[in-house]
Amino acid sequence: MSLEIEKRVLLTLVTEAVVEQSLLADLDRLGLRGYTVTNARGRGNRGVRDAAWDEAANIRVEIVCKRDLAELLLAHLRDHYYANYAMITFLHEVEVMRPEKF
Amino acid sequence: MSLEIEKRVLLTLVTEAVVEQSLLADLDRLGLRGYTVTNARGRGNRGVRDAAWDEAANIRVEIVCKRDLAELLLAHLRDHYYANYAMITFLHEVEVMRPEKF
Amino acid sequence: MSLEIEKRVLLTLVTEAVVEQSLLADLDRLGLRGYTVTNARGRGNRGVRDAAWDEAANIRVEIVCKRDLAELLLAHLRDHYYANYAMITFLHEVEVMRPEKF
Amino acid sequence: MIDVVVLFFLLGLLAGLARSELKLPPALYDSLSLLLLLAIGLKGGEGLARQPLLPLLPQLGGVILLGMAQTLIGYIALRRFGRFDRANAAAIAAHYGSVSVATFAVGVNWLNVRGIAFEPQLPIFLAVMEVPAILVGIVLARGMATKTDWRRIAHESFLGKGVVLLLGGMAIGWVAGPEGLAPIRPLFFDLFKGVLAIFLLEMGLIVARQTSELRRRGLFVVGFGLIMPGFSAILGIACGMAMGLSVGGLTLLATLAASASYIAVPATMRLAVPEANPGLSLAAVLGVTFPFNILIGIPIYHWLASMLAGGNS
Amino acid sequence: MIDVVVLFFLLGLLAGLARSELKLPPALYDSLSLLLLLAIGLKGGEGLARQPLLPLLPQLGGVILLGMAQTLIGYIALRRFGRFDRANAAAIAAHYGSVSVATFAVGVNWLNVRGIAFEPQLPIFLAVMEVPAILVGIVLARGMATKTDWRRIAHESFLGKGVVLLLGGMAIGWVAGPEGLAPIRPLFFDLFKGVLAIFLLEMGLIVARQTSELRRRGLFVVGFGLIMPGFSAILGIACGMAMGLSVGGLTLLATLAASASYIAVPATMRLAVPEANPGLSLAAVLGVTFPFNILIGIPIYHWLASMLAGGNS
Amino acid sequence: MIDVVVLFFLLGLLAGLARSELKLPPALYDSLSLLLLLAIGLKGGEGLARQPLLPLLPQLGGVILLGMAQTLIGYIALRRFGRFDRANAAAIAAHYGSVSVATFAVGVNWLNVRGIAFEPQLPIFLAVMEVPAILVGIVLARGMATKTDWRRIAHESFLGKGVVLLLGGMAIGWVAGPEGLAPIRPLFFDLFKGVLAIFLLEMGLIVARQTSELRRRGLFVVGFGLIMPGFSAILGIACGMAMGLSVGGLTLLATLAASASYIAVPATMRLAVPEANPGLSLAAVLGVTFPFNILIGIPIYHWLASMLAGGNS
Ligand SMILES: Nc1ncnc2c1ncn2[C@@H]1O[C@H](COP(=O)(O)O)[C@@H](O)[C@H]1O
Ligand SMILES: Nc1ncnc2c1ncn2[C@@H]1O[C@H](COP(=O)(O)O)[C@@H](O)[C@H]1O
Ligand SMILES: Nc1ncnc2c1ncn2[C@@H]1O[C@H](COP(=O)(O)O)[C@@H](O)[C@H]1O
Ligand code: NA
Ligand code: NA
Ligand code: NA
Repeated sequence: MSLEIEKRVLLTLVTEAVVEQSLLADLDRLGLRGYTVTNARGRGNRGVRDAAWDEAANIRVEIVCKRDLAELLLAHLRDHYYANYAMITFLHEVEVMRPEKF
Repeated sequence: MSLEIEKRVLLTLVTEAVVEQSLLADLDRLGLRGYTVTNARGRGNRGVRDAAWDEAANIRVEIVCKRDLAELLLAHLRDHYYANYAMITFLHEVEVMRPEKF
Repeated sequence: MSLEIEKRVLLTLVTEAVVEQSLLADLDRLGLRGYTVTNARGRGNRGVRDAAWDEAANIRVEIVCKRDLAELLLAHLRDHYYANYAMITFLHEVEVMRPEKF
Repeated sequence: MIDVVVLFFLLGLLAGLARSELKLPPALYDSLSLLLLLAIGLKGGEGLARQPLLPLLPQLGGVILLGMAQTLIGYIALRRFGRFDRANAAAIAAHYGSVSVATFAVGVNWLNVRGIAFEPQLPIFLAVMEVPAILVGIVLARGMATKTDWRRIAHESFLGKGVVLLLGGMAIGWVAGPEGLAPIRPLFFDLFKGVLAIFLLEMGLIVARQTSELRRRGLFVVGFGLIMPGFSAILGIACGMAMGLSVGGLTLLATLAASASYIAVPATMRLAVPEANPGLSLAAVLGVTFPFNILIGIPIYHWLASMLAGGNS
Repeated sequence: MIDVVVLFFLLGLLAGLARSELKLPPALYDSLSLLLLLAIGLKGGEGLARQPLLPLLPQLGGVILLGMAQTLIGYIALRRFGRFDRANAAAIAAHYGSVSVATFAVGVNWLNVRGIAFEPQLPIFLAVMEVPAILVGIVLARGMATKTDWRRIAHESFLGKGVVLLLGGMAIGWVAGPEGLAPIRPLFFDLFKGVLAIFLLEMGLIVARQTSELRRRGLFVVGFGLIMPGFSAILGIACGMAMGLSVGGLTLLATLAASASYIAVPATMRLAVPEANPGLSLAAVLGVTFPFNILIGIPIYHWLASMLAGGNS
Repeated sequence: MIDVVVLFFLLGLLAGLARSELKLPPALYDSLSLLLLLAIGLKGGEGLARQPLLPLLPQLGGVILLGMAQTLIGYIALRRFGRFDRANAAAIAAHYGSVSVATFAVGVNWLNVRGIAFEPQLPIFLAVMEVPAILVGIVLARGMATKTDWRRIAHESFLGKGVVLLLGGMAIGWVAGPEGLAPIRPLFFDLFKGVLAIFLLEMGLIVARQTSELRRRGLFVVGFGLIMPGFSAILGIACGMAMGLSVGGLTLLATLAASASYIAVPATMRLAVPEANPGLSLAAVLGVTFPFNILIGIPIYHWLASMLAGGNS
């Protein structure tokens, strides 16, 4: 069976739950079309964020897109979020069907 | 230290929460042995699905398996779900221990 | 635009929710610095774990780190958890910015 | 005067339309709906314990036919005047042939506040009317000789949360009787209206999110969402008069008929008729019919019932 | 007549066995158990405020020994007759040496409905009996000279949710007294039985999921799950008679002894004795002992207590 | 005697300090805070229905100025004596210029238990005082001519959960009046204190997690967290005396002034002044000021109010 498969990247970010709305609005303006969000908790340079209450909750955002867009989004995050918010980002290649969706 | 490591693929799908039971029962019949589900929300071609109530909630399903099975599952999803349900799928290679589990 | 990007691995584990505290304390001693946890459910060799109550809930732990550390953690999990707990682990390469974080 | 629980609905609606940050935790919404379903069931079962059950059987047959008739009529209207394709017409019609617990609860509250009695079997009607429209809808969309997985559908329908809690509560109320229920009265009965109030607050928020969808759908959907319940209410009153219900009972049966499902039916139709657009049904049901019923419909149905069956009560 | 809260358990059980879609949000389950624990504690503390505390110390020693003895006896029976390995025998025995809050609450309700009084220290017994069996179980599985992380175990046991809420509630009830508690009575006391009812609905659903596990485990597990509580109840009554408890108190202490933990013990044993199979213990505790106790056991224990200590009350 | 709801706070605090496993489901916390906000609003609206609204307008102006003045004074103190940078000083000051619903509820409870009346407009003050400090704080951090997204800030502030539920509840209470509210009284009014008790249990747990942060922050933060509320309370009493409030009203306005926000302000400031460290503000607000106010502050403010305005009441 042959599935038409193309390469995209999956960009994942973990950051503070309070910025969800404003972060997504930002990325929207840069051309983001689709994303998936899950609730998370964790630990990093800014200490333990265990989701016991809203201020200490994280979200995990996944974005499947072309590498160009991912780099654009990353540059924006670096310039506007890295310094002041608990955040990590990482990306890797994935294979997708229906490439027109991403 | 040497860890016996083998290659498998990780197939991820994000889709509507209402189909969870019936989707997993379907994939079961095709040979699915293990999976992991998390609750999610997001946006895509079918608009914002923000999990505010059951009809608008997403799930995120992860399946570690051999590439053959992944392609079989994908073909089934393409034929029976892509047209009518909010859904994305993507996959990539991962390294696993205990390959007999997957 | 040039983003300084380096390679790390993303180690993912899915296991029983009851071990969360003690597992993280263990990994901590081996040098774990950052991690992200989400709630999950699923199925595997040890049957269906559908999160209907605490005993049957899973967690999904993600760790971005150097391959050395990942292998150290994996060896520990193999020796102390694989036999007695519902657990899967897998890993793959990811690209990160700010490599000093991981 | 407008009932206080309806004021909570309006608060939610306004907050939603103003795009407020207000959100209720989904677990709260689920917990409240569980409480409402159980409370309605318990109350009904308690009442049933005082009367013979056998004479009810023909009434159950009556309301089942009522729901099926509504679905058929809705389907024909949608096909003929709305020019919907088969799947969408069938799906929307199934929503209107089935019933809404929240609307029923507001109706119960409306009658309680005004001290108007109604028959204890009404909650059974609520439970019984949830499912037939779903089955008719699926047959309309697919025909009889299909590969529809009827076992799964039956399971989803008859063992869904709503039916189980309503019938289960009724059974408990019937077995325990007024005395047996006394210890749990403070939770299930004294808090009922407060619980309904918060539930309607959330309903207001949910309804508010339908407006953008509604705007896209145009006038036909709005018209259908307003005319269909009026029509169904009259059918419901006729059906209730044939059963000899009191004015309170007629009002509630009219309310049931006029109400449209937004929980059980969407979930089942999504699986059984996936090519139907769920946004379409929900825009009509939640965006138009639900608010119409609880804000304006119920008093009208009561007025109609009093007119048509004044002698009965 | 069967208590109404137990009817809710049966509803949950039936719904679960019929594989209904009914599910309670986990947050509701957690909230209800928090309410139950606090309410039981408050009630007990309120009672304790009216009597000197010192004479209780020997009683606490007594129930601690009771729990340890049960664990040991259970272990021997499982090793000898069930041929379980050390880890599994110790883990199962620890469940039965410890106690179940839900069972206790059903017992309290059973006595309340029948107007039978019991001593206010019973909730302390509940809190005190949670932990000793865990420690004994670990020693049985591992021996004394092990690398068991006792600090972590102690922390998990003594600062677990159950113990903290029970003892905390008791302390608050003791300090505040009846007058101080008056303002919070509507939530903690008036709603108690309704809260218990919904909690048992969920318990019914949880119990229903144990059946497939049970079928795999065979007859010995079922037998143990039925005989062990009966045996423990007699031990509990003996222990209570030595303390001079009333019939109500004896019934509750027998219920406590007969009950088996399904929250604190599984969580702690999972970490301390990971090679024990948690499915085994839960099948026995939830699939057999819990339903047995709340459906049949409690009336039997009361009857036994009346027989054996009729003169006391 | 210490109020029973405060005992729940102490229980949570102790459990948290002892690193107990006790956790409340986040959905419960959200549900309780929704109930508290609505109940406070309903109560206030019910009271307002009995008096003309126009004379309140100058009072609203007064409390808005009060909140702004507090923010300014706090900012200056933090800059001059604490040597904080602009962003952090502004952010902390905004927390103290705004108000805390939980502290207000404890104050209301304190007065209720002692049978001391207060004016029905106090809940409006609560709603009105949430926002001005946020705006002043942002201007202090950024200056006027900035690229601050004022639309988004206004949206977040005026349509946040707290303001919507308080003002919404008030509107409903005002429209429905005592009779209209009667059916929902069991949920919103009878359970109020029990709900507050559980809410404070969770607050205790949250406060306990601030201690490690506090230790790192040193003495100035502790000092500021203690002195600022005392100072603000006096300002509040002065402001209230100018309005001619009763002793109960003065006590509550002092409590409002002394209280510091830990919900609305942190969320908004995180977006508007991201370079401010949220840990710093929360350590002061939750680690020092909140416990101080509910344990010691409120009685002191009442005593002050009685001294200064004894003649008024
Ligand atoms: N090495 C890591 N692996 C996985 N998740 C991490 C890692 N470091 C940080 N995180 C997540 O990212 C959040 C913010 O990280 P930080 O900005 O380092 O505090 C944390 O709360 C974790 O959820
Ligand atoms: N580009 C994307 N990246 C990540 N998640 C996506 C993307 N597009 C869609 N999704 C997720 O998949 C769900 C269904 O997508 P769709 O069918 O495009 O509406 C959405 O609700 C999102 O949760
Ligand atoms: N093949 C798989 N793909 C994805 N998740 C899996 C797979 N197998 C097991 N899991 C997850 O890992 C948990 C423990 O697996 P197990 O130890 O095999 O029972 C399961 O409950 C699932 O959540
Ligand atoms: Na209908
Ligand atoms: Na026991
Ligand atoms: Na203030």
